[in-house]
Amino acid sequence: MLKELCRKMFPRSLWVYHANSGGCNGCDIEVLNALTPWYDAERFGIKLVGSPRHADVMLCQGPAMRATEIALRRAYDAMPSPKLVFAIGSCAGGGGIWHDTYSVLGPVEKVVPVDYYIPGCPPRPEAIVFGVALVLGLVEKKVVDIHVKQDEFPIPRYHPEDLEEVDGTVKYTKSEVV
Amino acid sequence: MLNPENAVMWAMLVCIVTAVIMPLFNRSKRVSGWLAFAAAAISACLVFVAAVYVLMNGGGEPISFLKSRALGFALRLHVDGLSAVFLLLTAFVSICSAFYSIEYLGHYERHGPARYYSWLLLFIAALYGIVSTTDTMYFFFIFWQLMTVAGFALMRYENEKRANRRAAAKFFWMMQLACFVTMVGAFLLAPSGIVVEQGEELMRFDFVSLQSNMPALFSESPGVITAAFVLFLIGFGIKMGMWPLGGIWLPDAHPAAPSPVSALLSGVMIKTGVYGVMRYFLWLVPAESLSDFHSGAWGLVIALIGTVTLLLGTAKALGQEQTKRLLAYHSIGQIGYILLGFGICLSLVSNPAAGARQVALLGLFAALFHTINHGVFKSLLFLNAGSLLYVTDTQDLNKMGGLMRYMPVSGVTALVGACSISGIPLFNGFASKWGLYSAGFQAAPWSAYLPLCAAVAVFTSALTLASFVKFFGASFMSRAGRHVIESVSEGSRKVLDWKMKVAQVLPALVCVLLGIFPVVVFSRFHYALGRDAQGMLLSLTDGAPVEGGLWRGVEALGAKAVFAPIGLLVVLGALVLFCCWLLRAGGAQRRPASPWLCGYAWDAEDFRYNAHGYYGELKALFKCKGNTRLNRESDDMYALGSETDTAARGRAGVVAEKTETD
Amino acid sequence: MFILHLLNRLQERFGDGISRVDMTSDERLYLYVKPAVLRNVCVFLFDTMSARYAVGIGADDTPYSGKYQVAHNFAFDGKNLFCSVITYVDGTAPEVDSISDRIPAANWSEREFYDLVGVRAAGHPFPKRLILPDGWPDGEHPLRKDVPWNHVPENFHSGREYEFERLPEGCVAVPFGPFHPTLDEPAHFRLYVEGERIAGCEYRGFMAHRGIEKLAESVLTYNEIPMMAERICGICGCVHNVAYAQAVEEAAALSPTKRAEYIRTIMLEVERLHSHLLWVGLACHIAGFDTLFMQSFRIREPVMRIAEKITGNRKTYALCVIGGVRWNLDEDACTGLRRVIDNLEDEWRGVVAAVSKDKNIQRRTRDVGVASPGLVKRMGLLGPVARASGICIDARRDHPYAAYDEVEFDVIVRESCDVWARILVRALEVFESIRIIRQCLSKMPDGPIAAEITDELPSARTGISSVEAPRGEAHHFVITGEDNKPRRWRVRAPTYQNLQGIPYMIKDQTLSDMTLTLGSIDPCFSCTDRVETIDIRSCSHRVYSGRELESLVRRKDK
Amino acid sequence: MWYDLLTSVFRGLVNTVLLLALAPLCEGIVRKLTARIQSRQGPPIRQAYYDILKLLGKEDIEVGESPVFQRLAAALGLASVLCIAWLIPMGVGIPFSGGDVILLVYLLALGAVVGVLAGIASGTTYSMLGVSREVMMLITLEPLLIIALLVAAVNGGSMRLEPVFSGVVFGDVTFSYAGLIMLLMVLAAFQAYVKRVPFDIAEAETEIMEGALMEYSGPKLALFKYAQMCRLVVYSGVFVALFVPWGNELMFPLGWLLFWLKVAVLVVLVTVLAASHARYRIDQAVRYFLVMVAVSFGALVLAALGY
Amino acid sequence: MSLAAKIKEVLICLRAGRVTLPYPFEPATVPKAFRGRPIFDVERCVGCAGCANNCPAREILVEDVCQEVRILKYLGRRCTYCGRCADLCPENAITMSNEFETATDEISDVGQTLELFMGTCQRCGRCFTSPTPLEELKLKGYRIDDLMNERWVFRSKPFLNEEKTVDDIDIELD
Repeated sequence: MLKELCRKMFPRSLWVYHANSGGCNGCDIEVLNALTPWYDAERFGIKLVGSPRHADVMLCQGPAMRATEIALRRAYDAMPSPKLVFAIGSCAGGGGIWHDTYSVLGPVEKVVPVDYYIPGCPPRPEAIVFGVALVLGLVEKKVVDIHVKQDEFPIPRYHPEDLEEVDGTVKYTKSEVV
Repeated sequence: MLNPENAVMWAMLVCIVTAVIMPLFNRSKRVSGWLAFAAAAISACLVFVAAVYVLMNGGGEPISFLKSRALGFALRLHVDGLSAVFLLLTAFVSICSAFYSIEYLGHYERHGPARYYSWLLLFIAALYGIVSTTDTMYFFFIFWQLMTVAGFALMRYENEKRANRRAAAKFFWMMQLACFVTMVGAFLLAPSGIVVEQGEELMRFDFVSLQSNMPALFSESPGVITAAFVLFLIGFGIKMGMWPLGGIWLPDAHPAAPSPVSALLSGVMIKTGVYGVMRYFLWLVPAESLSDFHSGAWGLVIALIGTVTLLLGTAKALGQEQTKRLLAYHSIGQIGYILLGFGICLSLVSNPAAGARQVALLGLFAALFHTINHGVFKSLLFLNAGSLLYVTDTQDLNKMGGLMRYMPVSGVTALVGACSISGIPLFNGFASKWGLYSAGFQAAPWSAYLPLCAAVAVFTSALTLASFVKFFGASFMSRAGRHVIESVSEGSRKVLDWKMKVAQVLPALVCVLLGIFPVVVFSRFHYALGRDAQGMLLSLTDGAPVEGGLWRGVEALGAKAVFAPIGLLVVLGALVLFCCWLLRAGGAQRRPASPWLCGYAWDAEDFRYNAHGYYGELKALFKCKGNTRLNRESDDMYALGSETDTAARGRAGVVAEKTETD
Repeated sequence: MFILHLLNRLQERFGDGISRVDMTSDERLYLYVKPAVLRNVCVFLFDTMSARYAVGIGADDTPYSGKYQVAHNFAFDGKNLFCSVITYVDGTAPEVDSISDRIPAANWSEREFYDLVGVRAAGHPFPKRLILPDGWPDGEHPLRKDVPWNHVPENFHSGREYEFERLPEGCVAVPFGPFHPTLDEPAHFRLYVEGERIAGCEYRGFMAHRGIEKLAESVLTYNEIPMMAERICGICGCVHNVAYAQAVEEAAALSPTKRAEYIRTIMLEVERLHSHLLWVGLACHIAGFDTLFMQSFRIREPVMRIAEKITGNRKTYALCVIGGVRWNLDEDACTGLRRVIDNLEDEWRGVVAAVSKDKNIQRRTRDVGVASPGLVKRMGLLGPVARASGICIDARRDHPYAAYDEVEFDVIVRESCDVWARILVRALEVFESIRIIRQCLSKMPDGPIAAEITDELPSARTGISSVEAPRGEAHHFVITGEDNKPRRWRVRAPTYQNLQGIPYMIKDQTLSDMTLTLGSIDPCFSCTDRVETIDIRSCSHRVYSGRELESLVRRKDK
Repeated sequence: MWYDLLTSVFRGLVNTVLLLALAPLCEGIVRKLTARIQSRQGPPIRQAYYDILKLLGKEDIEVGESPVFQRLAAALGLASVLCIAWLIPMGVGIPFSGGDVILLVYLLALGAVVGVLAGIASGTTYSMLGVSREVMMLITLEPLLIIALLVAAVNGGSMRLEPVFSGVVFGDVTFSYAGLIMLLMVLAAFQAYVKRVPFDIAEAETEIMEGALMEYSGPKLALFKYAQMCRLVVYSGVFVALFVPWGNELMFPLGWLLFWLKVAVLVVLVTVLAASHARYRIDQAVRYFLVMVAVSFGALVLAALGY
Repeated sequence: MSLAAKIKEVLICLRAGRVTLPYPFEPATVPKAFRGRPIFDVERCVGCAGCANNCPAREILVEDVCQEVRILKYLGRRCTYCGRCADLCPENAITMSNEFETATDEISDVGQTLELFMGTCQRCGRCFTSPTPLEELKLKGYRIDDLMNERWVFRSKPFLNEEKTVDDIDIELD
């Protein structure tokens, strides 16, 4: 019985550990912002902890760097399961502008398994709160992979009969409808 | 008939005889070890029987051996309650120590066993003798010198090390001074003119004759008596490590001797000083001259000296980074507690209020109980330190760590020892400190400074705790460093023998038992001391300061202070069981892992927090910064094998490097 | 004029050693010297002329001149002059004389250009790896021109260990970082600790080195780089954004429109506001005073909101393009901004009044992390750290840019050199920022927000730009190149210098003070660790005159 | 005799269960109130229960050379605090009469010591730093509390807990200044006893990552945290019983409610102080407390002299 | 006096009251200018790849399946939301929406893939032109990205000049 109860309490008390493996600090500060009065993620039982041993959630910010790869993996290993990993921002989610440079390994998923992504550069604190709410099941996820296909070419093919001379210059009359 | 005095005499004889024949077995460490143990065990059994007999039935009359009327002395032995307590302690520690030595000595490759065991047995015999003789001059001198010379030889056992030789020499000369001072004191009390003839066997310097001289002396020249007692205090003070003189030799002597001897030195030998002070101050002064003695003033002085001793000794210990040296400073500190308890007793002994006399008696009991306790747990701790030295070949706490995994028996027993000395409830140290504090604080109506002294003692108790957190934490807990890993790796690993383990488990058991059943001890004290009361003690026997039963625990001073260890044990045990259930209730998996070092740490050795780092701010406040370099150098001199000497020299050449990045 | 006076002195002293001198304006002096005198010239500037060391730059110029280029930049703060001492060295193992023993501030710069470009500073007192990851093989220099931006050597070994100095006797090493709650970013301090007292430390940082400079010189274009530049740092991004744009503009001799300059000024000050408030909050957090941390974040939030309203994002404003800015400041935004700063001023005044009397905080911060004026000068410390030590330097006043020469403000200086002084300086600078924003809002001219650029930018020009970030002066050095991208862009964030002073500031302090001291310089490791891009073209002997350049730029409003 | 024993056990169980049940609530109040002071909404008031339960179910990572010892330490840490609930009158009289003030203080210290040893056992540099700080605090705090209790003991002439916890600290017959001094001293050090800012130096999150507890996770951490929450209640209880015991002897629900009300007031006070201070440095704290220890030595002499 | 300062601080805190926003239980407001997730309008896109060429994060990838069809893939995962693509799109086919609630457990959710017809421009003048010379194509010539691995493939000018082919990519130039 107690076992079941303990398991259920997990999402209600997420202690987060933020691991910036080489980002610019922007996401860090927004995470802090999400904990401060206006957004107050502590409403959901979220607390920032200093040691990975106490953490339930690792917030990854910044890309996985060659210099911090091992450290990041160690931090992940140091966390007791069950554990979640959030990739916050473009760097953690996709490697950022520098995803392919010599000292960057890429998105953090190359080093640790990521459970949730919060895109943004940096994400607004609301976006982070949204991500948390997503984990807690308070909201539904709002994005889905989009594949679209053009049925026809958006610009009508060039037809000489649509040309028109105005004030000495030739204009393509259909341009306005675009 | 085997009366207590005879038993003690036989015990001494067994020891001395075995010591004499010991060189015959010099070739085999095993044989000589077992032989010495047998001798120590037989003598200890004899003494044990004697002491228990006295504690249960009270002491008898003194018995004289080796009478010599021509020379005017006789070896008069007398085992009364006080002697019995010290004899019991000596017997117990000597058994453990001798048993431990059998295996431990195998470690010294260059030194033969005979030199060790002979002196060890003589040392034990001297200890038996000095607490049971009634002679204050000749046999006092003989036993004292026997003890000194034997101790001196044992400290010099590893005579190739300069530090040992120096420590031994210091010990020797300080003991000579103490002996001289004490004997002068005794001489002052027995001026040749006023020997009182009470019978043909009475000797001039016998205890009883000195006592009977006292009333006359008080009326004639009280100054002489004051001088004599000052000299006694100084002499025995030096022996027990009392501030300010004891600190000179004691911290050097304990680490120098082989560990089982350190246990004896600290556990028993310095207690002879306590014995002396108690015996001379309380037993010598006859009850009728109580009003002349100014016992209140003496009590004040002793209590204050005790307070200073305990504070300074413990504060100094805080800065130590070597196992045995740290323990040695704690010996000074704990002696302070004993002195404080005795001081409380002395300062209230002449108080007419019944309550005050009860408090005084409680102080005495606490001091005596603490003497026993200290003997047990400190010898235990020295044996633990010996095991550490045996396995890791060093006394430097900075190099140890994580040894709980490799030597669990020593670890657990050391924890028991540490808990005892820092006074954790349910261990014996708490019981005696509890008595001491109760006495100190309840003395408030008659003396405002005694509660203050007791409060300082409480504060010091916290310091003790801190110091043992360091001792135990840095050696057994913490993380295993490179040195430890090398020491315990296959091939070079020295495994603790069962004999060494038993020798550690035994005192640990006693620590726990005494902690849970302090009431037995208190009731025995009351019985035995009351029955053989002499001198000032006679005025204290109006009521038991401590009562109680096994279940009710101990209730001191008419139930003004209570402590029920068994009840506590039940409650705490039940709660611990509940908490253990809670630990498992969530169904959590367990997984071992290596420490979290912020993710980027390649060489874990450098990140191992060492003993040097503990309590930096506190040490700075107390201005007792241990000299690191000095400590380390001397450590290597105390290491068992001398191979490390070269390593030490190599390390001494290392200078502090530039530490900044740029 | 000072610049001529300086030139005369240099000519007198070094004569033939100086091969060429470019004076692009009264405020910039490019001194091309022979390698043999480089050290002496630098020492002369630093010691005799009391210049402030700004940054050292190494560049691979081999595709153009076949040589490697090394530059040391100096600033004359009272005289509004930047002097760049440039030299060319050749050979397979290029070497210059180290100046770090005389100018300690150059320590990291010299280590950096060995790591990245492979120009060794001979005689460097501490020639250890600084920038590249531990696993990077020796002898590979990513900023060389023949190395692609995404090239990782095959013998890269991620498990390779960095060799630290030996532990001092009696000390324990405390690992501080890369993941430590006080550090928001990865950097490793190996503290040598005796009890709690810090006996020394070794820094192994640059874990957030992302290859930004390499990326800029090989992949991105002029107008993409500002977006990347502001991601050098998440807090003072706009500073780098503006500094980069200004450096390119200076190199290309085109000037942004007046309105754009005002908008830049306003946004820079908005950023300073939020950064200072953030810093006060974080410092309190480090000291365990969470309430003030929360309150300063509460007070700060409207600033973030207004920034979002103006630029579309709370911190990454994506403000500049070359020649102007992207977002106009409409009437609505101006009123909003006014309201925000009015409220902020009120609230902050209350907070400062309360905190400045608070003995509790002072006890923790007074006489902690002391940086003596001598240290400031020696290590080239910047910004509030310098100003809290009584050194009055502020790039906004000393090297005016954007619209700073048209507004009035005070430079806040304190003398006590400790963390408390830094708190005060930052707290009071908030009011100055508010003052500047007010003036800008009232003085802002109308007009286009970006200059029109009709042609590609000229190549092989150099530009220096210095912008006062909340943490100190951010220094950008640009050499323009072909294909719409710079040839070399060197960023020196303020933390780069300030961090070098940390080992001296924390010596003999306790661990608790260390976190506070480290916090007090407001370290921004990502700034410091930005990716280097070096691209120097050495054969650009031709210098465009201002007039020539002007023809390249056609202003939209003309 | 059997009746006495049963009453004791019953009272003890009531106290223990109440302590276990209410300690997280107090923590919840602290967090909620802190949040309100910080202009935040804050976590739900039952958050601490969630935290404990979650931790109980998490993986238990064992770092160090002596895992068995560490498990025992976690259990003993909580048990020793719970045991104190048997020694102080939490509205229903003192359950366990087999102890006096000395035992009480030593038991209070035992909880801290166990935590300290657990910290050492994990062996990380940071936990050792935390341990070092923790012990330094302990050294100075333990005497302070015991002197406060002993002033009462000296005033009342008995070290038993019943007389000590009857307001005798302010004097039996005449008013005692020593009691007043000790009230101020203990109040000034109270934050340190319950390990809150500004004296939470031993577990400074931003410096040494919770110090001794840094390596602990899962159920062990839960127990340590639980013990910490209980400590807040227990120390408040000791304070209330010693310095403001009036009303405790009222009829059952009244005296009992009054006691918990007083504890709640103290918790609020602790929270406000914690929320409005920055953490001190360890040397500052130690110096501060040593001065206080010296003053309380003086107070003890005053008490002994009858003032 | 420190006590006065403390009281003042507490007053400041209390005066502010509770400021916590009710989000996510009530929707959050976003300023008009907010640069949220870019939305690609497939109806308008002419496939000029101007966005792809000016994306600092190089995360808008293009692949020409054949001469007529181009796949334009916006990954979303490393987007910096700078809005340069929207600035530069000649057809205004990209808008920076105000969506910020993009948290997901599957990173591919934030991507958008457009399959486009490529018309042959016949002097229509409606192709992508850059506003200033600085935005000109940095890649003069051709570019094929590795969509599978989300890799931006840089083919420099010299490569095209020398008309070399690279082993791993077959470029079909008509």
